[in-house]
Amino acid sequence: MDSALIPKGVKRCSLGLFTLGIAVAGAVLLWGVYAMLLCWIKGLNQTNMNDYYGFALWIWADLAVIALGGGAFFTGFLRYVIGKDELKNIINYAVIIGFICYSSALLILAIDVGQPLRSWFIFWHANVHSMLTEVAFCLSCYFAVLTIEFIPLILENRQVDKVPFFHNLSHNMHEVMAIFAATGAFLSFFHQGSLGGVAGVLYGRPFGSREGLLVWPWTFFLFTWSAAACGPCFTILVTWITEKITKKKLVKDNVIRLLAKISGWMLATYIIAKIIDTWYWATVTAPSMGFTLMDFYSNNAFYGIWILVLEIFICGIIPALILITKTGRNNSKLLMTAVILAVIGVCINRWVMVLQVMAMPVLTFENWVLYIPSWQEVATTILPVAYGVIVLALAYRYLPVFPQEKELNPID
Amino acid sequence: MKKEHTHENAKKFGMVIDLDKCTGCGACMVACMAENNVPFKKDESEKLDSITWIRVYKLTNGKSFPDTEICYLPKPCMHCSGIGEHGHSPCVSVCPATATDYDHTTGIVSQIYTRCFGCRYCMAACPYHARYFNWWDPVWPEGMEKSLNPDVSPRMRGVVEKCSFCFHRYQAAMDKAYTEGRRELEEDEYQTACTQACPAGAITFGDLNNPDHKVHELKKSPNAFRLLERLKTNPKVYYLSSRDWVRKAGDNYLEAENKVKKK
Amino acid sequence: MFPFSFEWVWDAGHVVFMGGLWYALGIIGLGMTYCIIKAVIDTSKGNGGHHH
Amino acid sequence: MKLNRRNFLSLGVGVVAGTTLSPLPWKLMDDVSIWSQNWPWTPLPPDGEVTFEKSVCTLCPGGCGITVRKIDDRAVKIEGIEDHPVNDGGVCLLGLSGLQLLYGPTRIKSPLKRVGERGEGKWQTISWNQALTEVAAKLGELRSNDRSHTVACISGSDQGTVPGLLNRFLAAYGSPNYICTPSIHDSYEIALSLMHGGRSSAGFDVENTDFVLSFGSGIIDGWMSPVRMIKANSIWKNENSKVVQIEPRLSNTAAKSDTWVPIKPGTDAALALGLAHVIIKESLYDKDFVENYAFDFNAFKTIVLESFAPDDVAKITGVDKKTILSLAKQFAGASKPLAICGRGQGKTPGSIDEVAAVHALNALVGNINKPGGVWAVSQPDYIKWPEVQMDAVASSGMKRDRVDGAGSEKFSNANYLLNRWVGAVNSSDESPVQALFITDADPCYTLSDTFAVKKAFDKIPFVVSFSSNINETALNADLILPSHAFLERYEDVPLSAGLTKSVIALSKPVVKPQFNTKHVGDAIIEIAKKLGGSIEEAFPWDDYETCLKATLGDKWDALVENGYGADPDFGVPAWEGAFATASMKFEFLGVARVRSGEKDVQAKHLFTPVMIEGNEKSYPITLMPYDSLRLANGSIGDPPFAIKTVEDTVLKHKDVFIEMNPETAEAYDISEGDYAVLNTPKGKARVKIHLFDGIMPGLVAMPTGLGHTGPDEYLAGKGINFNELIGPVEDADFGLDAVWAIRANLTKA
Repeated sequence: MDSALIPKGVKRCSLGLFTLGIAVAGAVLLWGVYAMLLCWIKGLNQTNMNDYYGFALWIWADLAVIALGGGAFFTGFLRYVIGKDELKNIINYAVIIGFICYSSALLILAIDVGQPLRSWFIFWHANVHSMLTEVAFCLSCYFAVLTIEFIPLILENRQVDKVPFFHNLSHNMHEVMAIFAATGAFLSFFHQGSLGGVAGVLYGRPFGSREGLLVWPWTFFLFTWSAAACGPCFTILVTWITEKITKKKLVKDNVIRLLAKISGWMLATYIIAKIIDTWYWATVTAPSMGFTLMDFYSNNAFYGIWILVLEIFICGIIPALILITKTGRNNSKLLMTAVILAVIGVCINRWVMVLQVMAMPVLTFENWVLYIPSWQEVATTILPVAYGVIVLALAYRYLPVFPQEKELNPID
Repeated sequence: MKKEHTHENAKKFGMVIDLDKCTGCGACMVACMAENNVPFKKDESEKLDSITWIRVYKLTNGKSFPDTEICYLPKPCMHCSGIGEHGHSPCVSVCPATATDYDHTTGIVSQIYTRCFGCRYCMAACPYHARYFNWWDPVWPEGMEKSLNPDVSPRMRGVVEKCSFCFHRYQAAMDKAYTEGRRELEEDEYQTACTQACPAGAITFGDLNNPDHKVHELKKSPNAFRLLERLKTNPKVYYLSSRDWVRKAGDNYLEAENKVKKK
Repeated sequence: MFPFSFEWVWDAGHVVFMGGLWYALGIIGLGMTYCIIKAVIDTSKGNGGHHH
Repeated sequence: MKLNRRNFLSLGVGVVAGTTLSPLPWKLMDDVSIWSQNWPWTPLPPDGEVTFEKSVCTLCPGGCGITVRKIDDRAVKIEGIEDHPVNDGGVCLLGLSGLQLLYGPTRIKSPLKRVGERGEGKWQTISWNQALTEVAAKLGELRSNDRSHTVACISGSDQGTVPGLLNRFLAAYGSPNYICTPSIHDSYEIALSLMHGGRSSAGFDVENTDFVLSFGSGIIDGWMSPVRMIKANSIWKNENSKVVQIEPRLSNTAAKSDTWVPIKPGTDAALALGLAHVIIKESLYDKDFVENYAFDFNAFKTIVLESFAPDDVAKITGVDKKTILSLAKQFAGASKPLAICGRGQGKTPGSIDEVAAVHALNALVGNINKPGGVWAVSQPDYIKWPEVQMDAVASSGMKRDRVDGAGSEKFSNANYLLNRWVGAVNSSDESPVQALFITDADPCYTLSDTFAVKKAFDKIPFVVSFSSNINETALNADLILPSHAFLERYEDVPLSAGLTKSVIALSKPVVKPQFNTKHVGDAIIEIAKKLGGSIEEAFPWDDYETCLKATLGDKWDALVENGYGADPDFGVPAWEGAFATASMKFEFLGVARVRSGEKDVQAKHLFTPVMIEGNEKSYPITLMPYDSLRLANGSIGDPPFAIKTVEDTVLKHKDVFIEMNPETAEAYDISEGDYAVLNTPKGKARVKIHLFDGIMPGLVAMPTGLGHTGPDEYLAGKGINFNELIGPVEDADFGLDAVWAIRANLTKA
């Protein structure tokens, strides 16, 4: 029925099956939308956040999706600025994933603030000393860039492409895409960093506080670095999942392995920097404020030292080692293990930099605070996942996302 | 942010709270609520979302019966000056929309409710938990809104609020002084609601820069300390206690330093 | 975003920040304008529609 | 088709681009943000002219001077009057939240007549005329049946014109049953009458003492006049005066004291006598006083030396001998030592032995009627009304015995015995009280064993409350004739809560009455007029205000101006002429002699331990109440602001915490925050556990002031009313309620 919209030379599942899949994701999406409306109409009392836990699940989700969406900027940077040409075979998907991640982040932020109708004050009354201002500006600018990067792909839809103006526009945008990508990389470098700065500049919160370079704490650079390292892993992971669902090979192994190799080296260097940062913080910064490392990892199981071990060793060093070795990369099981660990690792890092910062008491007469998100928070956090699934499904079905698909899956 | 950076006449309003005198009676909390139209809910026992601009903490020395000791510690906003008195308090520097600001003429950290869009970054930044979010619409039972003070606007849902050192009282006192042709205030012309109400007289409020004000001397007491001085937030609320363990509870110390801070 | 707010006072931070911001916005804006105008011209010349 | 789609697409793009570039979205964005800053459901208080009105806070007996800030006709803030003899600018948190009582939902807005069952809360609004007519009809009926003496009145006070009018009404009507709610003042009054002679109340010159020996008095927890005491506490810190707090729990007072002496609960009198032993034995007492102004020092000395040696006292009290010796020496060595008692806020009369023993310490050091000491303050007598002309019914009614037995041969020293009154109603087939008026009191909440109190109420056919705010007693009434709230009415308030000055304060209508209420004084005068005859004649005033102005005479103008008037010449007589006992001297054994039946006074007459209810086997732990300023436990419940200040280790949602020593908790295998069921001989409650090192092992403590069934959702249903778990323990010789704790058992829930 929709065959006129499907790219030429590829095969797609029946519209019925597709609709069913979309319906399932749509149901989840509606649940999230309902929770979102509750938060907007009734206010943030719908969450389990409180005055001690002002930043919670959502801010973690924001940081996490942006880190994971980092595949877009870094792949774009490698493809357009460094000139890794093979990556053109995965860049489209990386851009779509990035677009989903960033639009989700903006949506979550719009739910997370107490006065969403006034959220534009962040632009109008900007305090340039605030990391959040930097985040807001770079995030929205970079989202514009991602949209610009996504548009030509949409315009390449079989039917849209028939319109001469759109065809020309798409063509022209491809021509100057390197400039957009470079600008995007510049913006992305800053906002990934400023997200790291969000916790790093909190000099009243010893867990988050990290000294750094000029106005930027070390977490600024660590966040950018880790997003560049783990974002592409997420792109690989989503591509792999897509391949499993569609039961097709969509991207050639050499492309994946190239991206994995670069990620591996990024991760390896990042994790060294992270260890140094942690070491310095644990031995210099924290003691100057009267804390020992173990003060931050209470005997409370939820915030135990295990989380540091998990983040740095299991989800940092191990995937890095796998990815930088040829044997590791070439073994698809090991590769995927490393990719998944890296994705978990960056999520844990963002988790710790948000939630542990909040949970940890600073005044000596206060206690650790535990927080369990309300269903509304969970639903609105899952909402972007459902939304992402739908966008990916639509894009895959109707747009020429994977240039190698035809070659890898010839139709008789 | 940096207007009127003239330090000559700059005031630095601050508080000295004598914990030896504080009885934990709670009058400061209610005086503040009544003065500043602080809202209340039907259940306020969930202290993590209960708005109390000044909150009295109960500290114990952790010893068992009968060596136990208690000390009450009222905690308003510390109106941190930040490193080098630059006004980069933990919260002001992070607010993305300039909804909270450091007034260099008074040293007071303000909060503009109509500008705040509720991102709560300032709350994450404040180690004192002196900032409170309006998770709910404020609701006054029918008739009780008559007791609202017109000098302080009630806050809407979704914004952050905190102790303002009763800044509206400063404005009112300044207005009065100006109409009388004066440019300076007497010490007792501007006092916060909590200071005024405290039955114990435990709170002293004034200009820390002014040698004629009581706080100027009191803050130099060997018993004086501030909360979390090591974080370099540079608070303007000082505490006095003759007890070592109380002074020590003001900050974090490593085991090795356990010999009590300088006196 | 714009120095309209009453409390706005320029300092080095503003210059750097706003400089970077407007630079990026400028590139994005100019780039898109270029693409759209060129597409309009191309279309009016009768190009496009099918593979060329 | 193709053309259409193309047009459609172009149109869509055009519309989007056009709208975006137009000012519309930007204008809308601006408008919605402005709307969000002015939400119509967030109130914006109107501004207006600022005025200040001076008055007095009557929410507790403390009598703080207040100045109310008004904006036009709205009261917006209560502040303290600077230089006021009681509070000098300070106010407590209850006073500060007074406007929430004035304007809040707990106000009774018009006369109400019960339509449902008692306590069900179903009311019908009626007119004042109907309400007063119904009262008059009921009273007329009782009187015509010669049962005028079955009318009773429970009041929070017997000082000032309003209690005066009530008392006068009962006298003219023919009933002796005017009863005040109990407190430590009752015990002090009796002790002073027996030791000093005459009728006086105890004044404590706390501002000038340099050593305070407090037997469990919650000095800064609301004892006597809360703000004054907190101020005194600060004076002590400034002057380096010493405070010793003797009680088994680390109360706020104990925490602020210089020395906390934990003691086995209920043994305070023994400790006081032990200190007396040391003071006498070491000859540290004031010889001038003892030799020249005391009557029975030698008899006292003999008993004390014989029976209260430090070793014995240490065994009884758990306070070690060294401490006893040191305390006695410190006390006697101070220049202006002051010994006080009255547990917590002194809401229960308590053991009179304790008052006698503690007061004997003051006598030993001669710190009586002197700066820094205890003063016997005579009650103000500015009310000069003509004698009531009683008719025959009234005269015969007034000759009847009081229901509570106060003033009878057995309890000749007592003025009021509300605990006995409850017992008397409950133990008779037909209630000896057929009509009851309640003002300024909430006995259904504040009396111990509230179940018994409510049972007594159930037996009384006609209950009338004058309360301006809903409380437990009003909920159990048949008629409510709401009085103006404290900021809406004139009333003289003679201050007596331990003050050493003669101060009359004037409560003023700071705002006009907000609802259809009537001053209780006016209600009485109107009822009297409806009853006619000699009753009407006893009330020659048109209304209450006329009566008040006439009564205060030339004091009126100054009172209106300042809110209070202090008698500058007020003082108490020096030792010479201070005592009105039979011996005209101070009598150490005045109380003990009543106990001994005027026979041989023995040690047991000086210290008869008050046995608390429950046997040790089935109830192994002791449950005691503790008072806090943050939890009003009198006839007024906590307003929303006040309850907001209650810590989450005292109240969490609907659950109250009991304090328990970790050692006790270990024995019960209980941890912080656990639920437990507390059983006492009187009641049962589900509570949460708060571990507190500052409480003696084996003891648990529960806050008073919670467990209200009303008046609003801000207070109702939170925690447990301690009075439901405890019952009165009557002092056999004096009739007062001497209870201080009850035994309990605990099971983990």
